[in-house]
This record gives sequence, C-alpha cells and structure tokens, in this order.
Amino acid sequence: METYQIILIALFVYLGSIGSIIGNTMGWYTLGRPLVASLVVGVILGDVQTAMIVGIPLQIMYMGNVTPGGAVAWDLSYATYIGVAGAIVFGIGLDTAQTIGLAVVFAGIGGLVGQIMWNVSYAANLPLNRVANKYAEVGETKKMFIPNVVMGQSIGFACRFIPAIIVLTSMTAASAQSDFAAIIPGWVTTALGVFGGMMASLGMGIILSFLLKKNYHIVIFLAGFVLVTYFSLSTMAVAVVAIITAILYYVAVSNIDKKGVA
Amino acid sequence: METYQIILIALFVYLGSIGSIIGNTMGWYTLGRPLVASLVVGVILGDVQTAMIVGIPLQIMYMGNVTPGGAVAWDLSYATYIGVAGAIVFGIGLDTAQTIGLAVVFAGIGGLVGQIMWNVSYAANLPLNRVANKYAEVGETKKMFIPNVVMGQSIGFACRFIPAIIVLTSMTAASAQSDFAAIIPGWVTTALGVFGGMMASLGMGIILSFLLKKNYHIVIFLAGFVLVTYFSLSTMAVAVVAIITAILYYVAVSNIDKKGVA
Amino acid sequence: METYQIILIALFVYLGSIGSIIGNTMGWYTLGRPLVASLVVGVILGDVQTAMIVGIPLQIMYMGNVTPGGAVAWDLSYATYIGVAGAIVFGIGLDTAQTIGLAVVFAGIGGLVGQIMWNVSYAANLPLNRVANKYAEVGETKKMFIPNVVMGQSIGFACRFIPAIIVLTSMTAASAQSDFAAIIPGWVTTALGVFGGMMASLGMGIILSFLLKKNYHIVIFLAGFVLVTYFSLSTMAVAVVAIITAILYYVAVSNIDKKGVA
Amino acid sequence: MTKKISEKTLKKSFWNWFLWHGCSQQAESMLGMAFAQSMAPVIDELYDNKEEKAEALKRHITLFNTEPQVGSICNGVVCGLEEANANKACTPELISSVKVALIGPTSAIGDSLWVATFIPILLTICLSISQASPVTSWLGPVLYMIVYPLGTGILSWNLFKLGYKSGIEGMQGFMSTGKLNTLTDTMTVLGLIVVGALTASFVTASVPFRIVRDVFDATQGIILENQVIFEADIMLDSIFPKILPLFLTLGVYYLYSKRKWSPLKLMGLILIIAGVFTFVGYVTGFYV
Amino acid sequence: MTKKISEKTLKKSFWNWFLWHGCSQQAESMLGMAFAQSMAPVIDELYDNKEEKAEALKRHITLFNTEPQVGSICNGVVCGLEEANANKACTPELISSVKVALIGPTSAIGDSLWVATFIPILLTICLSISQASPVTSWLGPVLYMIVYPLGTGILSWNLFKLGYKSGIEGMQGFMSTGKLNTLTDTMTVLGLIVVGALTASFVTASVPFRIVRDVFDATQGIILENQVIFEADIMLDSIFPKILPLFLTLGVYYLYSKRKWSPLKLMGLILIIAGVFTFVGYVTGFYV
Amino acid sequence: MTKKISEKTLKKSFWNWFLWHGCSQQAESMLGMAFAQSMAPVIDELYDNKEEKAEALKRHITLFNTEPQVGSICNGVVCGLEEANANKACTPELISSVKVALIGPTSAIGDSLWVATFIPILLTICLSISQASPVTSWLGPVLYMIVYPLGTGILSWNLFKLGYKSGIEGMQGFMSTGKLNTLTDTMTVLGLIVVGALTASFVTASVPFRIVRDVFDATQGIILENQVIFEADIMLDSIFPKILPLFLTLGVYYLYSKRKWSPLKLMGLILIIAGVFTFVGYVTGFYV
Ligand SMILES: OC[C@H]1O[C@H](O)[C@@H](O)[C@@H](O)[C@@H]1O
Ligand SMILES: OC[C@H]1O[C@H](O)[C@@H](O)[C@@H](O)[C@@H]1O
Ligand SMILES: OC[C@H]1O[C@H](O)[C@@H](O)[C@@H](O)[C@@H]1O
Repeated sequence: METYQIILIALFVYLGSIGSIIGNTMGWYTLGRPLVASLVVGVILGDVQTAMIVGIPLQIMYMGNVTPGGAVAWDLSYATYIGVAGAIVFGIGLDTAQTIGLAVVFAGIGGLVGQIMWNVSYAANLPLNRVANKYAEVGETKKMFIPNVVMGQSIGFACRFIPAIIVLTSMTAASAQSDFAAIIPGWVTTALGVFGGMMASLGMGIILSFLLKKNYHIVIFLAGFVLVTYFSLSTMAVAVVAIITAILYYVAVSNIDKKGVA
Repeated sequence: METYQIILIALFVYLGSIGSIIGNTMGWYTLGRPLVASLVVGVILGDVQTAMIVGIPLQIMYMGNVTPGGAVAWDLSYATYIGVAGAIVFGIGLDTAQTIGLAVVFAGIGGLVGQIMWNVSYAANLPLNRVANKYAEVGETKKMFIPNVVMGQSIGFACRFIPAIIVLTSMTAASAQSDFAAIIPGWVTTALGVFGGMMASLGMGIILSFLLKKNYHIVIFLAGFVLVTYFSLSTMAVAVVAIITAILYYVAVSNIDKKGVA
Repeated sequence: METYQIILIALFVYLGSIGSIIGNTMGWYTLGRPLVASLVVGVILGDVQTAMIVGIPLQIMYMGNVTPGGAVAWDLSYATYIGVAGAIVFGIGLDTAQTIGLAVVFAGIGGLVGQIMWNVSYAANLPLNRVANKYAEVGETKKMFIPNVVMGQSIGFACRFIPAIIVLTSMTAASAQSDFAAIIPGWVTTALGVFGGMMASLGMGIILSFLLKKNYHIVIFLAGFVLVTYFSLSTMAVAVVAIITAILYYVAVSNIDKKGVA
Repeated sequence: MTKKISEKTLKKSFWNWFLWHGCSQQAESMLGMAFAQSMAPVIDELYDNKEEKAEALKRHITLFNTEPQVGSICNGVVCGLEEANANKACTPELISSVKVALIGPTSAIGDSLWVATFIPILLTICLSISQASPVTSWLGPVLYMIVYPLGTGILSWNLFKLGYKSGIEGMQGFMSTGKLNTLTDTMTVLGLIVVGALTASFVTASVPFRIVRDVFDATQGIILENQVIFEADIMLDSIFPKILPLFLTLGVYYLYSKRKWSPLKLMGLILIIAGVFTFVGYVTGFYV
Repeated sequence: MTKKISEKTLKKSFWNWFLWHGCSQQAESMLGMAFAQSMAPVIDELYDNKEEKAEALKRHITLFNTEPQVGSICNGVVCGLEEANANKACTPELISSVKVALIGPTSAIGDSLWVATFIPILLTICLSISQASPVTSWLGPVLYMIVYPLGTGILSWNLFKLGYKSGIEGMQGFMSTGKLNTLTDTMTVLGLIVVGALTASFVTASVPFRIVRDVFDATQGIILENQVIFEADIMLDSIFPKILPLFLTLGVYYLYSKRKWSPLKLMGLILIIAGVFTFVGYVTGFYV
Repeated sequence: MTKKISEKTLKKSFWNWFLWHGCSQQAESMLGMAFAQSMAPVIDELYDNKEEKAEALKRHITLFNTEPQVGSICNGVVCGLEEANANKACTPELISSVKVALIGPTSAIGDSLWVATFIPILLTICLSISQASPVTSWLGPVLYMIVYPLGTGILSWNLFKLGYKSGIEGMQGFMSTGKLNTLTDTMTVLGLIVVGALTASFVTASVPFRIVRDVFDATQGIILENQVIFEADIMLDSIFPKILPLFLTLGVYYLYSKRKWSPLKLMGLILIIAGVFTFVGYVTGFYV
C-alpha cells in the first residue's frame, strides 16, 4: 500500500469506529459495517471487486454485532478495514476461498487490536469528567463541547488512527514476504470463524440482562427462538409477528386494567 | 353458434347473474362460477373438454371475487360465459395457451359489459321503491311480490339477456373472420390478467370497511396475512386457525367479564 | 430355538410386561419397548443385526402406545418378543421386506395373546383385595406385600411366562415346516399394519376423556393437532410450544385473578 | 290467545327470501323490498287489520342489507320479534333497531366467511378433481353444483330457524349480559384473520420492473448477456412478502372507507394502475 | 413431641412404589394395594397402636390410580398429610379427598407428557442412532436402557420429595388461593395441546379407496392406461389433513367417555374397521 | 411570561446529540457529558443566571446511557421537562428521575429493535443486491449508505420532537394511569421475542465431535470406509435445534447478569471455548 492509501484507510478506521466525531449513525453503523467498509477499502486500493468478494462473507459472519452498555466485544470497523486490506495486499494470486480465509485472519487481528484500543480510550476518557464538572460548576454551557468533543475525540482519534497506521504499515512491510498466506495455518482461520459465530452471544446475553425482568420472561424469549428454529421464520418475519403480538398484548392489558378499575 | 345456442347461453348468463330469479345461491354463486359456467357452455356448444380447459384458469383468476354491499366490481357470470364461448368459437386450431388467452380477452369484454349492465339495473330498480311503498301503505301483503319479483326481474332479465344476445351474435358474425386470434395483441391479455388479479383487492377493501372498527384491528388483519405469507398456510388452514383463535378469544373475554362483574 | 433360549425369552416377556416385579419404568417402559426387546432377543438368539432390522420398524409402528386407566389395548412386550423371535426363526433365507412382514405377523399373534393374558390377570387379581383387606383390618403393615407383590406377581408370572413358553415352543416345532413364510397371505400383514396404526387412537381417546372437561377444550386439542398438520412441527416442537403457552397462560390467569381480587 | 307463526308460513317466508332476496336490489333500500316480501306471509298471519299490516310492511320496505345466505338468520330473528310484537311483548322500535344492528355483522361475516372463504375452498377441491384427468373434468363442476346449493340451503334454513327460536328472549338475554358485544367482537376477530389470509392468497400485484444488462464476469473473464441485475418484485418481497397486494388492498379500503369513493371509481383506478403496470412491464422487458 | 418420617422410611416407601406399583393392578381398587404397601412403612413409623394402623391401611387400600412414574408425587403428598395427621394437624377425610383429587390430573399429565411424549421423543433419538449404521445399531437400545430408567427414577424420586415437602401447607395454601385450579387448568392446556399433536403424529388411518381407469387423452390422441382418477385419501387430506385419524380418535373418545364402552370392545371395533378398510383397499386396487 | 424553547435551539440540541453522543463515552458517566452538551443550548435559552445554568448542567453530566439513535426521545422529553421547570411546572428531582427511568427501556428497545433487527434486515437486503452480480456489487453498500443514515436520522429527529411534545403532561398522564408500565411491558415483550429470534439466527456454535469408523455392511458383505457413525451436532439438533447457541447465550447472560462478569472476561471465555472446540474438531476429524 502507498502511504496515502494507508493514511486514508486509517482515517476511515477512525471514522467508522464507535463514538467517532461523525456520530454512530454515519460512523459505526454505516462506515463501520463490513459491507460498506469493504467498498471503501476497495475504492482506496483500486480493487472494488476483490474487496466486495471478501466483504460479503465478513458481513455475514459479523451480522449479529451489538454493543449494549458500552460492551464493544469486537471492533467491527477495525476488523473489516484491516481484514479487507490484508486480503487485497496478500491475496494476489490466491483463489477466492483462500482470499476470504486471509480476510478472516486479518479481520481477527484487526478486531482484536480495535477491541484493545476501545478499552484504552474507554479508560482514557475517564478524566474528562473532571473537566466537564469544572465547567458545569460555573454554568459554562458554551464550553461543554470541550471535554465531550474536543478532548474526547482527540483521545478517540489517537487510539484509532495511530494503531491503524502501525498495523497497516507493518502489513505493507510484511507483504514483501510473498508466501505469507502459506504461513497462516488453517486452524487459525477455522478457530476465528468459530469464535466469530459465538461472539454474537455476548451482545444477546447483555441485552437479555436488560429485558429479563421476571422469571417467566424466559419463555417469551424462547418463543422468538422457536419461531426461527421450528417455524423457519426470518428475523424480519419474527419482527412482524412480534409487533402484532405486542400491539394485541397492549390492547388486552389496557382493556383488562380498565375493567379492573371500573 | 346456432341461434338456439346463443339463446341458451344468454339465458344462463341471466340465471347466473347476481340477483336472478333463482336466487344467488343457485344462480350467482353456482351457475355464475367460472368452473360451473364453463361446463354449461361446453355442454351447449358440444365441446366440454375445451370448455373446461379454459374454464379452470378463469376460475383460478377470479377466485377472490366478493361483492360486498352491492359492489359488483366484475360480473363473473357474464365474464365466463362470454369468455368460454369466445374461446370455443374462435379457438379452433389454436394451441392451449392461445385458447386460454382468447378466453381471458373475451371474459374481459364480457365482464365489462356485465359490470355496466349491473349498474344500469341497479339504477333502473330505484323507482320500484315507489311501487312497493304504495302497496305497503295499504297493507297489501299479497302484492309485495310485484315490485320485488315481477318488476325487479323484468328489469334484471332485460339487462342481462338482451346484451348477452347482442354480444354473442356479434361474436358469431365476427368468427367468420378466422384470423381473429391474431388480431388481439398480447398486451391486452397481459393487462387483463394483471387487472383481474388486482380486482380482488376491491372486495377485500370493502369487507375491511365493515370489519375494521378500531385502529388495532389492522394487526389482526395482518395476522391472517402473515399466516399465509410467512407460515405458508392455505386459506382453509387459516380459517381453522381463526376459528380456534376466535373460540378461545370468546371464552377468555367471557371469563374476564364474569370476574369483572363479580 | 433351544430350550434355554425359549425360557430366557419367555422370562423377558414377563419382565417387560405391564406391572412386572421390576416396575414399569424398567419393565414395561424399557424392556417392553420394541427397540430394546429386539436387542434382547437378538442377543439371546445370537443374531443382533437381523433382530434390529425387524425391531426398528416394529418400534415405529407401535410408537403411539399408551395405556391410560389400565386400558392395555395391545401388549407391546409380548408383541415384540414373539415378533422378533418369529422373524429370526422363520426368516432364514428371506429378504429384508419379507422378514419384516413376518415380524409384523408374529407380533400380531403375540400382541393378541398378550392382550388376552393381560385381561386374564386383571380379572385374576380381583380376589387379592379380600386378602389385603384382611391384613388391613388388623393393621398388619408388614404383610401388605403379600397380596400386592407375592400373590400379584405369582399370577402375573403365570399369565405371561407359561403362555410365552407355549407359543415359543409351538413356533420352534412349526419351523420345521420351512415354507411357512409362503403360507401367510399378504393381506394379513397389511391388515395388521392398518390395525396397528389405528390402535394408537385408543390411548389418545382415553387420555382425552380425562382432559376434555369443557366443550371449548376441544379447540385446544385441535390447536395441537394443526401445529403438526398445518405447521409441520414435530411432537417435540409442539411440546416446547405447549410449555411456552402453558406458562404464559398460568402467568396471565394468575395476574387477572390478582387484579380481580384487589 | 297467544299468536304463533305456523310452520308453513315460516317456510313460505324463508323461500321468499332464499329465492328472491336479490331481485330488486338497488341503492335506496338495498334488499328492503325483498325483506318485506319475505315478511309478507308472516305479517298476514300475525296481524288482523289492514292498518297493522300496513304499518308492519312499511317498517320492512326500508333499507336492509346482509349477505343473504348467512343473513337469513335476520329474517328468522325478525319473525320471532314480529310474533312477540303481535302478542304485545315487543315494540316496533325494538324490531327496527335489532334489524339495523344485524346488518353490519351478518354482512361482514357472511361475505368473509361464506362467500370469500367457503366458496374458494370448495372450488379449490372441485378444481383439483377436474384437473386430475381431462376425461373426468366434468366431475368437479358437477360436484360443486350439488354440494354448494344443497349445503348452503340447509345452512340458511337452519340459521333462519335458529334466529326464530332465539327470537326476542334470545336477543334480550344476549344484549343485557353484553354477550352480543362479545360475540360480535369474536366474529370480527374471525373475519379479520380470514380476510387477511384472503388478501394474501387472492390479491395479486407485482411491480413488473426489471433491469437487464450484459455483465462482465471477472472471475471467468467472459461477458454474460442479458443478466437480470435488478428485479423490483423480488426485492419488495424480500422486505415483506406480498407487500404490494397488501398496500393495494389497504389503499382501496382507505379510499372507500375514508374518502367515500364509489366501487366504480375504484374499479377505474385499478384499471389505470393495471394499464400502467403492464406498460412499464413491457418497457422494462418484464413481459415479452 | 412432633412426629417426623425418617429419611430411611421415605426411601422405603418410594421404592415400594417405584418397583411394585403395578403388581396387583385390577379393576376394583386399581393400584390401591400397591399404594397401601407404599404407605405401610410410613404408617408403621407414625402410628403407635394397631387401631390407628388399621384405620390408616384401610383408607389406602381403596381405589387409587395414577401414571405411577410422575404420580409418585401423590405418594409424597400423602406422606406429608399422614405426618400432619399423626400430629393432629390434618384429618383422615382431607387425606382421602386430596388423594382422590390428585388421581385425575396426575394420570392425565403423566400419560400425556411422560409416557406419550417423552418416551417417543427419546425413542426417536435412539432410533436414529440405530439407523445410522447396522454395525452400531445396538447403540440406540443401550442408550435408551440407560437414559430412560435413570432419568425417570430421578424424576420420580424428586417429585416424591417435592410432594412430601409441600405437604399439607402447600396443599392448603394452593387450595385456598385458587392456585391449584389455575395449575390444573394450565396442565390441562398443556396436556391437550400435546395430545392433539400426538394424535396427528401417531394415529394413522387412510381410506384405501381409489378409482383406476383407462383414460383417453384428447390432446395427445392416445389412451393412457390405469390412471388413478380418484383417490379418497388425497381428497380428504386436501379438505383437512389427517381428518380420518382425527375423527377416529374423537369417535373412540365419544364411545369411551359418553357411551361407556370398554377398551376391549373398542379394540374389537377398531379391528373390524381395520379389516373392512383392508378389504376395500384390496378390492379397489389400493393394495396389491 | 412563559418560557419556550425556540425551534432553532431544539435543532441545535438534537444535532449536538446526533453527532456527538459517543465522543466521550466512558464507564463513569457513560454518555453523561454528551447529554450535557446536548442540553447546553436549551439551558442557555431557558435560564437566566449562572447559578441556574450551573445547577442544570450539573444534573445532566451525571450518568446517562441509551441506544443513542432511538434514545433521542429521551433528549426530547428532557427538553420538555426543562422548559416546564423553567416555568415552575416541574422540579429538578422529577427531571432526574424521569431521565434515569428512561435509560433501561430505551437502551433495550433501541439495541434490540433498531441495532440488532433493523440493521441486519437492511444489510441482508443490500447483501442480496450485491450478490446478484459481481459487476454491480457496489450497489448494495451504496444503497445502505443512503438508506440507513437518512432513515435513522429522520427517525431520530422525529422521536426527539415526539418526546419534546409529549413532555411533562405526557409523562405525568402516562405515569398516573399506569400506561407507562403497560408500554414498558409491551416493549419488553417485543424485545424479548426479537432477541430470541436474533439468538437463533445469528449466534452459531456447534460441537465439532464426530465418530468416524470403517463399518462392515452385512447385507452387502463389504467394508464401508470412513463412515460417520456419530455426529454430536445432528443428535443435539434432533433434541432441540440450535440448543448450543441457546445455552451459550443463556450462559453469557447468567455470567454477566448474576455473576457480574465483565464483557472483556466473557470475551476471553468465548475465545477459550472456541479454541477448545476447534481443537476437538481437528482431533475427531470434524475439520480437516
Ligand atoms: O446499550 C445502550 C447503548 O450503550 C452504550 O451507549 C453504547 O454501547 C451503545 O452502543 C448502546 O446502544
Ligand atoms: O355485503 C353484503 C351483501 O350486500 C349486498 O346485498 C350484495 O352485494 C351481496 O352480495 C352482499 O353479500
Ligand atoms: O392412566 C393412568 C395409569 O392407569 C393405570 O394405572 C395404568 O394403565 C397405567 O399405565 C396408567 O399410566
């Protein structure tokens, strides 16, 4: 990769990371999704087709990524940008399956680095509360953006951009070693695939801890589960069924309450 | 078609039309259904097999025909008798697909004529209320059949039989022109097929206007909808599920009401 | 069959029969199941593979066997031990389908004999109540095992072991007649298959008589039915759905009751 | 002496309705005249002088509508109420209000459950019989011609008798305990589910929009001709299956119910949409 | 001093039941003698003189029935009640009425959920293991022989202990707040759904009626031989799938429950029907 | 004079939140600083002296969290409450308690319905567009980049306005009639069903355990090599499909919720399990 390509990709890694300056809607949830990230990398490195070929399976693998309560189990943005870049840089001359395998491995490395950096920034942001407090004490409404945006994002930028530069530069250096793909053992790819699939349970488990308020709630959760397993519904279909159920539940409970009061 | 065949078919068009003298059960809902109508036409014209070949797809196409509140969107009886007759008369030497195409076109013409005649008779029946009123004022129970049956059916007969004779005679005349099938452009058949499929929404929309009493009712409607789309149930299966649901609903509401009162 | 084999099989017929001395859990519901019984017979006769080949279809055929309220419609234990033994003894040189047919026929004979013997023992046990009563009158706690276990099982053993010995010995004698399989007409096998499938209705019908307390309960039964027919669920899946439903029902009713009381 | 409608008169009233309910249908009184004719023999038997008869007839030529086959229960109920009225156990006002109250539920239930559900199911069965073999294709319609009228006739007559028997007490008992409301609600639930299923089953509409192009397959290095790279229908269905028929139906419902469009006008609209869609379909190569 | 059943005696009572519940089954007291034997060690420990023991034994040799594996909860409950009775905190009448009350629910639940649902599911799993390969077909039954008795034994013992612990307070608390009713209703809902599924899954019956004919195919101008032009089963199933097993089961239910037919008589009836159906099947060429 | 937040200030508050809600996230106040920044322009407009502003700011830099896109409704509600407070129609305590009360439901609903349901559905649609043809694979991400931010932005802004408008009366009306409870319960039902479906759809885990052996086929008299005679996954799935993902998720839930494990620790655990499973898979020949 050329220097300008490294800088551009690292910039997108930052923009697509959770809590970047453009907001999670445009950042984490748009630029950070593997499907979008692979297009961006493809455009930067001038090989959209290969980028999409590896981006699509990465997107499928990381579909269930949720980060409730700040629990960023896996840095999707890092994972995909590094993963796709790695696949393009090292994948020359490999077949499709091998290229995708490469992408999974680099995404694993990237995701791990990203996850660590998220925790670093999460800790580094703590002192900002002191700053915010100082301004609040004296009612400085106009200065609240200093701790939140200016300081928060300096830290955020530093924690994403710099490591990304380092990783990408190392990759470029290492790519001289042309038989790199052969070095990665198959079990690493397999293990990372298994790991990816299991990681979705983290997000689900944490959301559950907000939703499961009574013991019997578990069976409502199970109802959604079996609609997929036994009735073969898609997520979308279950969402529709759930909305129908919820509205009927609301109407029923409201009616019963009314009768109970009267 | 021979004259006696034309007269016979026109007679059945009348008998199978909505509100004919034999009642909708035997008329509109039996003789008027494409499946039955095609058999009748087939027997009259002496070619049951061809008649059934075109009658079956017509029946499938017009399966969802309902006429709530006098809203006769499409005259099924007219449509099929004319459609099947047309297919037999003009269809000699054509292959199956072409014959069916012909039937769809003639059914389109017939249905339209029928729909117009329904509206004519619907208007023409209005003055009968004056007659009925006159008899009612003086308590003439024995004479109520005059406005309802005698007059009503004279109008009804006139509005169905005569136009049917005209249409069928024109068809017979035109059938001299043996390359008629070639004249009908493909898009006419396509458009009428599209139209037929969409027309079922009219009956459904009007029934809905009786049933949707509260806002949340829409989700009950949707429940029935997704049982077909997501759960792949047939209409019959949904009917069974709906009956089960309705009975349980009735029992539940009755029980809750009892408890509320006590 | 050698004498010791006959004795061993007859012993297992007894142990696997309903109410044997080792309890229904280990007897009737374990040794009595065709899947287990065929293994046992196979081991005794030294041909496990053939035994399993005929045991598996017998198990599938008799899957829905329930005996509510002492209604032993079909003696499973008898049926399978005799059926499998018959298939092995007479089945030499036959192909798989024929061997299974043989097993069905012998299971039919065995099941019938067993059913009769169950009714005999059910009647023969009646006088034991007098004995038990005598001990109870004088508070002889220590002697309650006499009518229940000692006497009850003498009768039970006699009613199973002896007829089994007779049937098995006759089979051994008859097996000299090597073309036995040819004698059994195809319709016997067919009829017994039809009969077996219908017999499951007996158990269901009797369980229903305990469960159907109100008229509308029939639709709950139907709900389970259509979950299998329309929604293509397995028994296991319906059980899960039923448990979810039951828990939600319990919570709902408890809540409504609470509100009604307050 | 208590007045009672004879069995013969009840039958007469039923037949008047069953055969001639649709003879004079129009927008003013809908099935009003037919209903009056159905009541005529009953009125004749119950009331003695011309004035009473005139009054009774007049209240029955007013607007009435129902799905006539299932709705014969209304005629039965009104027979019972007229009988009660002749015995001074009911009032003309109650008769009229019960009659009007029954229009909605019986129309909706009859149309959705009988006409729109039972008929298609029966037809489907007969259709499959016809399709089994061309030689015996006549079997399907013949079966339908026997089963449908017979079954419906029996149902209709039994509903008529049921209505008559429950009569005034039935109606009052029902109304006071709120059971009628519960029953109507239940029927609405039933009807709505079924109409939802019917909409999904019988209304068809697709966006005939498709993008066809030659594409270059980089992996194989060849050009694939006339590849469908976008198909509107498949995309819409992957969001929500049959979304178009759903919106079409809800649109028709909205225009009819809230904007008071006439069915004729709606039919015109549908014709235009169908035309436009067909046109688009030909232009984009969806139809050929 | 408060009396308490020792752990050892409880175990003895359980084993008496678990092994010998079915030993003397008959139509008069069903599992009555077995129940008394299960209670014998408990009675021995709780009561001091012969009179009390005699009274207690007499109330337990009367009619009792349950699905014995799940129904061991009844034995547990009665142990608790007897203990309370020995401490004057319960009456013999209550014991008897509770015992009778438990017959229905525990029989129905045990039969439908344990015998008719759990066993077939476990068997299905073991069957599929056996079917995987002929060499290892013994694995299935061996697995079943371990899992079933062990699992059931553990369940049975825990239900026994649960029954004992909830004992009198449990039962009374339950009964006063109406919770028992709610629980029974819930169990009935559960049982009914499951039995519905079982009926659809395991009862098989088909009308072996078929019309076979040579037909002339007009479109091809040839005669097609031995075409099936009517198949009763397919038609019935297109109306309502598995309608025959449904009606067969409901018929058996009706005859058993309302007409008080004995199971033996019902078995005879089913045998006859099976015979007739087979006969018809051969005549119409359904079976060959 | 009644104070009112100007449209311009509301927009400013919304944008502060929409863009910068995540900028300073940390474990102490979560999104507290971001929330305070969102409130800053509102506070500036509503309050006149430094003391009031300081007090308002201080109550908003405290802990706050939500799924920020759907959770913008909280900001709207608080704007309404602050306005009421400035007009002496609300108290600071109420503001704080409402804010805290909203954390739970808006987080859970936002995460489960928007992030975990809407995003995957939209992605699936775009994915299938991308997969249609390699030449047009860029279409999918481009579509996503337009639809997602635009749609979410519009939703977020409308929820913000909705929250502002219902404001204090809305909240009070809701709270007094118990409607808030009902709504929260309803949302919980919705969320639970959806999360159940997500777990089944997106969590994958399989026991890579398989027994492979040469078996002797007696019927054919030959040896079949490398037959899979046991496959753990197939057996587990035949008991309960996707049972492993289910237990994994419930296990994570348990450790997180009851044992207070941190997400990092959980991630480590999952990594170890994945490693072990992969190892076993290679050893038993599941992976090659
Ligand atoms: O769980 C609610 C919310 O918590 C934190 O603010 C972040 O992790 C968000 O991504 C998440 O949506
Ligand atoms: O909608 C009820 C009823 O209204 C009118 O009477 C006619 O259109 C009938 O076909 C219809 O069933
Ligand atoms: O129905 C309950 C129960 O009744 C009898 O005791 C026996 O038939 C058992 O097999 C059955 O479980």
